[in-house]
Amino acid sequence: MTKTKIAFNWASSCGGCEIAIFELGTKLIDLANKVDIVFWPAILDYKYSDLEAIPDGAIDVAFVNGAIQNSENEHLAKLLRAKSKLLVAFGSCACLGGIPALANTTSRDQIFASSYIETSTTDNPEKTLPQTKLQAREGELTIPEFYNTVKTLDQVVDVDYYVPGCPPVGEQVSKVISQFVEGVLPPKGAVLGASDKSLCHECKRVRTDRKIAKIIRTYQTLPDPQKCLLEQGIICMGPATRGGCGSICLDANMPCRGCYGPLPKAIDQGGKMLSALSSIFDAQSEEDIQRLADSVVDPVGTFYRFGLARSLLRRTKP
Amino acid sequence: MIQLETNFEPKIVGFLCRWCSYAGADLAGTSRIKYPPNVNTIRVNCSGRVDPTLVLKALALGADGVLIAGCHPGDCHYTNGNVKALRRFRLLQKMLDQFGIERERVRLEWVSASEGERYARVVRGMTEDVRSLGPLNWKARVEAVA
Amino acid sequence: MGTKRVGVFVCHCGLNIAGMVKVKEVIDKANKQPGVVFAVDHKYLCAEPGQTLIKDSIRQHQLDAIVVAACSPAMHEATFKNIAQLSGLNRYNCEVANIREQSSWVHDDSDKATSKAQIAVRQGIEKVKLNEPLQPITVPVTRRVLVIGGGIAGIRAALDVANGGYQVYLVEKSGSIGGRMAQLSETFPTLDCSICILGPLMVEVYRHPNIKLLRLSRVEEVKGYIGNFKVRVRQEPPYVEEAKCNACGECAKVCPAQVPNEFDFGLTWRKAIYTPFAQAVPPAYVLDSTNCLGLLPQACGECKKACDQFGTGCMNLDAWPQVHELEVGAIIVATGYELYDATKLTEYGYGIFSDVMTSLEFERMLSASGPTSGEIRRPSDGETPREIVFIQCAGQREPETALPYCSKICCMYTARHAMMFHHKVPEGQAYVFYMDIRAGGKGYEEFVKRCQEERGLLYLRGRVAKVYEENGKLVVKGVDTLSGKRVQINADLVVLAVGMIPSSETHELASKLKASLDANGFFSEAHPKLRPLESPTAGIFMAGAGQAPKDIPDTVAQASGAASKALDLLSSPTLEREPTVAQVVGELCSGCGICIPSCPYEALSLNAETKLAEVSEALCEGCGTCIASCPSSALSLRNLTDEQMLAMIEAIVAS
Amino acid sequence: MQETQPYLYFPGCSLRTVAKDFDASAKACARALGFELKEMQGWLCCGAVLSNVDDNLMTKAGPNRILARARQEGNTLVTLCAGCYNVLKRTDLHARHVSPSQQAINAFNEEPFNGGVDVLHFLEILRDRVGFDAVEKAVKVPLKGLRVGAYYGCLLLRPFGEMKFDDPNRPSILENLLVRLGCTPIDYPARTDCCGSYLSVSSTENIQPLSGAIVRSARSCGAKLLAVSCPLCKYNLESSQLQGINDSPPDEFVPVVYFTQLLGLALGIDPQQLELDPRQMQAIRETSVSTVKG
Repeated sequence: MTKTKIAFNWASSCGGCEIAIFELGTKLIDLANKVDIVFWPAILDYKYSDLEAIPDGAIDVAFVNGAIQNSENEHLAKLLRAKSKLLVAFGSCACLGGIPALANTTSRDQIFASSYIETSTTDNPEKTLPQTKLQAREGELTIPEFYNTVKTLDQVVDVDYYVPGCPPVGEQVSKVISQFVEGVLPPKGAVLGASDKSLCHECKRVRTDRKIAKIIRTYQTLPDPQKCLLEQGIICMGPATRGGCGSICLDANMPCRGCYGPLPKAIDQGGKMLSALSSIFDAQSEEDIQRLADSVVDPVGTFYRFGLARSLLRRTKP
Repeated sequence: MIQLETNFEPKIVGFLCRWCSYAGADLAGTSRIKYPPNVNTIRVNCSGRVDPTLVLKALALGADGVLIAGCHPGDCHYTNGNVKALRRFRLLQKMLDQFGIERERVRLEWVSASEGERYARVVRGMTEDVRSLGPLNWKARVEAVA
Repeated sequence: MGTKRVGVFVCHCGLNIAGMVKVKEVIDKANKQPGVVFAVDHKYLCAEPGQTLIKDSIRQHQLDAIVVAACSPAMHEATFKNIAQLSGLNRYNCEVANIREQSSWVHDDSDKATSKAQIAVRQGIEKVKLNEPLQPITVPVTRRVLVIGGGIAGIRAALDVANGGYQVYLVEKSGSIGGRMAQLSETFPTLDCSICILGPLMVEVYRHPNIKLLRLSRVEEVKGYIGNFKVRVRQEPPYVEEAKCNACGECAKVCPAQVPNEFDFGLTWRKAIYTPFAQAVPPAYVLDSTNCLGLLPQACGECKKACDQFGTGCMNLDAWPQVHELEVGAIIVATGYELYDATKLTEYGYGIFSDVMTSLEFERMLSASGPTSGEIRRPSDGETPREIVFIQCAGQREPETALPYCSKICCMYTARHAMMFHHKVPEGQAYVFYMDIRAGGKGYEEFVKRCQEERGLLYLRGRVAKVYEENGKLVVKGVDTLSGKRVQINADLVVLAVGMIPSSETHELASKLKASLDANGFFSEAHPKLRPLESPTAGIFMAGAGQAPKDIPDTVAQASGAASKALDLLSSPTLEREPTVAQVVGELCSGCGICIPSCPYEALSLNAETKLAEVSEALCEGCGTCIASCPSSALSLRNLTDEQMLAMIEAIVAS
Repeated sequence: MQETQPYLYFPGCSLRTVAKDFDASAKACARALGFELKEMQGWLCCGAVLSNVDDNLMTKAGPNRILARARQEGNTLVTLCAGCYNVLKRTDLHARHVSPSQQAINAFNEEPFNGGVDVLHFLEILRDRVGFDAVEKAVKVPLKGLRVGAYYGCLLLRPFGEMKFDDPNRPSILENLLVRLGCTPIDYPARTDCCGSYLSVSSTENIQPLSGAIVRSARSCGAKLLAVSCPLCKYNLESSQLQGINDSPPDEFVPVVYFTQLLGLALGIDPQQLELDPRQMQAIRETSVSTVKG
C-alpha cells in the first residue's frame, strides 16, 4: 500500500502546534509507518526549492499551523495549497488568527515603533526599521513583508478542514491524523477534533443561578474549583466556545479563553460571548449596568483573544 | 485611503421595538413629521431581541450606523427586555470604543409610542452626526490596510 | 424554502403613498429581486377590489408567499394575512412593508422616499422567503373580567359584562364606588340630579350576583396575557363587616379624630371612621387607619365600644389587608380623572386666596348634600357672593406653562354653574371668561345659549391676567377681546374651570398593565379612529376619562363599548395566540443555561434528563430576549430567526 | 461659599449713563461678598428690547456680536439691567438651535455665534453661586423695619418659557433677598405689572396710568421704598411721581432704589459709594430702625 504523503508547516505561530504533534510520542513511530512526511521544516531542514520541486497535488494532506502575518506565510500557504490534495488549518492561529491576530488591534507602524524603537532594551539610534529589500555587498537581501492585518489561513487560500486549539490536544491530534490516513472524512469545511457543543456541555462544574453581580479577574481570587467560574464573576469563554479540549483549563481552575473557537451556528464568537455575559449581569439601574460594563477590562482582548482575525470586524478601525 | 464622497448619505439600520418605538415612528408618520430617510427599520418585538452580533454584522456589511430603539425603562411590554438591551449595549459600546467605532454610529434610544416627535428628532440627530463622521465603509477600510 | 414564488403588491393608498413614493419604480425594483415572480400595484389594496386582486393573483401565479407594501403593519397586517389565508396560503407567508407611515408621510424628497420604500419591500421579500408556515397556538380563555375603577365608567362596564352572564371583579381604591359623578350636583344639559341617576346603578352593582366588588383595593401586579391574566389585588381592611353594618353611625359619633373630608375637598370634616358619603355603596362605615389614633397598638377603640354597645357589633379592629389572586381573561381600565393642581396657576392665586375655588369644589357647594347643603357661600366668611367670576380654560390650552389640551366639558359645566348661581342668587352678577365656547353635543349649544341669555350673566371673551385681593374683594384683571377693553371686576368669589388630568396612579398602573400612555399621560388606544376602546396591549380595554377627557354620555357609551369588546373576547372558550415564539434547536444547545433567567415569563427551563433548554410555547410571548442571549445560537424566534434578521440587514445595507 | 474667580460682566448703556449708581453699588457689593465683576471686552448696546421683534434681524446682530465676544472670555455673562438680561439671555437661547434667522445673522456678523453663553442676572449669582445664607452672614447693618416693595416688572420674568427666572405671577427672589438684609418686604398686587417701558419716550401720558398705579398699589400696601433691577423701570416709577401729574402729596413720595444699593447698605458700604441720593437716604433712615450711617 502507498503511504499517505503528509506535510507540516508553520506560519505565524509560537510553535506550540508542532509540540502538540510531538505530544503523540510513541504514536509518532506507528504514524511514521503509515505516513510519509514530505515536508516539516520544524524538525528537518527543508528549503523552499524542496517544496517547489514537489509536483502539484502530490501531497495528500498538508497541515498548516499559524496565522498569516507576512508575505512568506502567505507564499508558503499558497505553495502548499498547490502541492496538496487537502489543506488543513491546524491550531487556533490558522483557524482563527489566534494570539498573533491581537496585532489587529494596532498597526504595523505601531508594532515596529515599539519593537525597534520604544522598548527600553532597544538600542537603535538611527531608528532603523525592517526593510523588505536591502542592497548589501553580497547583493540584494530580502526579508518578507510584514502585514498590517493578520489573516486566518482561509483568508488567503482555500481550506478543506479545520482543527482548532491552542494547541489542539494530543488525543484529538492522533484521532484527526488517523482520520486522514484511513480517509474517512466529513464534508469539506468541517471542524475536526472538536465538539459541536460548547465547553459548558462537558464542563463538570456546578451551575446554580445564572447571575453575575461583579466581574473579577483570575489574579484577584482563588476560585472555588467546584462552581461555575462565570457565576464566580470570572469571565469564562466556555459558553461561546467549542468543547472537545477536555476542559483542561477548567481542571486547572482557570477559565476558558476560547481557543477552540466559535460554535457551529454562531456568527461571531466575541459578539456572542459579550451578549451572553451581559445578559446575565445582575443589574437593573443605569448606574449598576454601567459599573458592570466598565469592570470588563479589555473586551476585545477578552472576547476575541483567539478569534479576532476570524471575527466580523477582523481588526480595529484603521 | 477612504476619500470622503461628496453628498454622502448615511446608511443606518434601525431596530425598533414593536410596542413603543415602531409605534412612535408610525405616529411621526400619522403626524406628518418630516425627517431624513436614512434609517431603514426592522421591526422586532423587543429591543431585547437585538443581539449585539447583529449590530456588528450590520457594521461589517457596510452600515454607517445602527439605531436600536425601545420602550423607556419601566415601560417595556415584556417587563424588562429593554433593560437587558441596555446591559448588552453598554458593554458593546465599550468594545466598539476599542474597535475605534465612534459612539455616534451606534445608539440605543428610548422612544415611546406617543413620542413621534422624539423619534423624528433622534433620526435627524443621528443622521447628521453620522453624516459629519463620514462613511464607515468597514470592509474597504480593513482591506485597504491589509 | 428559498425557492418560494413571491408576489409583491404595492398600494397607492390614494395619494397617501403614490403622492410621494414612485410606485412604478417600487414595482420594477421588486421584479428584479430573485424569487419574485409577480408584482403589481393598486389604488387601495385594503378595500374589496384590492383584496380580490391579491386573492386572484395568488391563484393565477401560484404564489407561495406575498409581500404587501402599504401602510404600517400595525394598521392592516391582519387583513392581509387573512386574505393570504383565504387564498390558500399559510397566513405567515405574508409580510407587510411599511411604505406610508415610515416613508411617504415622513419624507418630502420623492426619490429618496422611493428608494427607502424599495428597500423596505426588499426586506419584506427576503424575510418572507425564509418564513415557515405556522399554525396559531390555541389557549383557553378565563371567562371573567376585571374592571379597574368604580366610577360611572367602571360601574356601567361592570354591569354590562355581568348582565352578559360573566363574572366581574370591580376594583375601587376608595371606600365607595360612585367616583366623580357622585360628587356632582346636577348634570348638563338636562340638569338631572347626578346622584339620583347614579345611585340606583351603584346599588345594582352591589346586589348583582355576577359582580364581586373590591373596595379599598389596588392592583398590585398583573401577569399573563390576553385571555389569561393573573392579577394580584391588595385590599385594605375596612375594619367593619360590610354585611353586618347598618350604618347607624354610633361609631363616628364617638370618634375623636377629625380630618378634612376629601369627598368635599376639605370644605367639611369627617371622622376617622366614616362613610364616604350619604349614598355610599357599600352602605357601610370605613375606618381610615392612617388617621385613626392608632390600631397597632390600639390607642382609643371608642368606635368599637360604641358599635358593640349601641350598634350591630360589626367592627373588628384586628383585621389585616387581604391579597386576592384573580384570574381573568380581560381587563377594563376605568381609572378616571383628577383636576390639574390649581396652585400651579399662580396668576389666579388659588390656595392663597380662600375665595378662589375649583369647579369641583363649587360643584360640592351646589350639591344639596354638600358642605353648605346647596347654598352658595364664600369660604372666607360664609357670606353669599354677589359678584362671581368663572374662569374657563384654567391651565388648559397652555402648552408652555400648563396643559396643552382642552378638557372638553368645562364650557358646559361652567354654563351650568353660572346658571345655578343665578338661580340661587337672583340678584347676583356672574361673569364668565372664556376663550371660545365648545358646545359640541346633543342639546349642548342650546343649553349654553340659554345660559348666556340669562339676565345677570355676562360672558366675556378673553383671559384673566391676574387675580389679587384688595380690601376684602378679589380683583380680577382681564381683557374682553370683543370690545378690546381691559376689564377689572371686583368679585366675591372666583371659580376656576381647571383642566382634567389622569388619576394620580395612572402611570404606575399602566406599567403594571404594560399598557402605553399618550404624551399627556392618558391611556393610549390601539387606533384613534378604528380601535378607540382597546389598548395596544391585547386584552386590555378602556373606558372613561382615563383615556381622554370626556363627559358622562361619552363615558357611558365607551364603557358599554369596552364591555361588549370584553364579552366578544370571552364569547369563545379558547383563543388563538401568535405562534411566532422561541424554539430550541436541540443538537445546537449545550445546556449552558444562560437563557433561563433572560425569560420574563419562566417559559424556558432545562430538561431534567437531556439537561438542554426547552420552551413552553403556551408561556412564551415571543419577545426574543433569550435568542440574543444564547451563545450557541441554539435558540431561534419563529419567523424572526437570525438568518432572517441578517437577510433584512443585508437588504438595507447592500442596496 | 465665596466665589474667588471674577465673573464676566456686561454693564450696558444705562449703567454707564443714567444708572451709574446701579453699576457702582453692584460692583461694591460684589467686592464685599468676595468676588469681582470683570467687565467684558468690547461690549456694545444690547439692542434693548427691540431685538425681541422677530422679523427685525438687524436688531439681533448686536446682541449676537456681544455674546460671540463674551464667548472668547468665558461661558457665563453677568448682567444687572433687566432689559439687557432679557435680550442677551433670549439671544443665547435662540442661537442654541439652528434656524434660518440665526444662520442669516451668523452670515452677517464677522463672528458666528451658536449659543453657549450662560447669561445670568446678578440676583442669580447671589442666590445660586454665593448663596443667600452667605449674603446674610455678610450683613453688617441689618435694615430692620425697612418696608420695601420689590418691583419686578416684565423683563426679568417674561416670557416665562424662555426666561425661567422666577414664577412670572408670584416671583419671590427679590423678597427672599430683602428678608436676609433685615428688610420687611411688602407684598402688593402690582409687583409684576408693566411700568410702561419705552412709552415714556413715545407717549408720556401713558406712563402715569401704568407706573402711577404701581406706585399707588405699593404705597397703599405700606411700602416706603421700591427696589428695582431695571433703570427704565426706575425712571418711569420716579417720573410718574415727579411729573406732578401724580395726585399724591410730596410727603407720600416713594423713593425708588436698586436692590444692589440696599444690599450695599446692609453690607455696611458707605452710601456715597453706593451713590444713594439724600432723598433716598432720608426715606431709608426714617423707616429703618437700625442706624444706617452717612
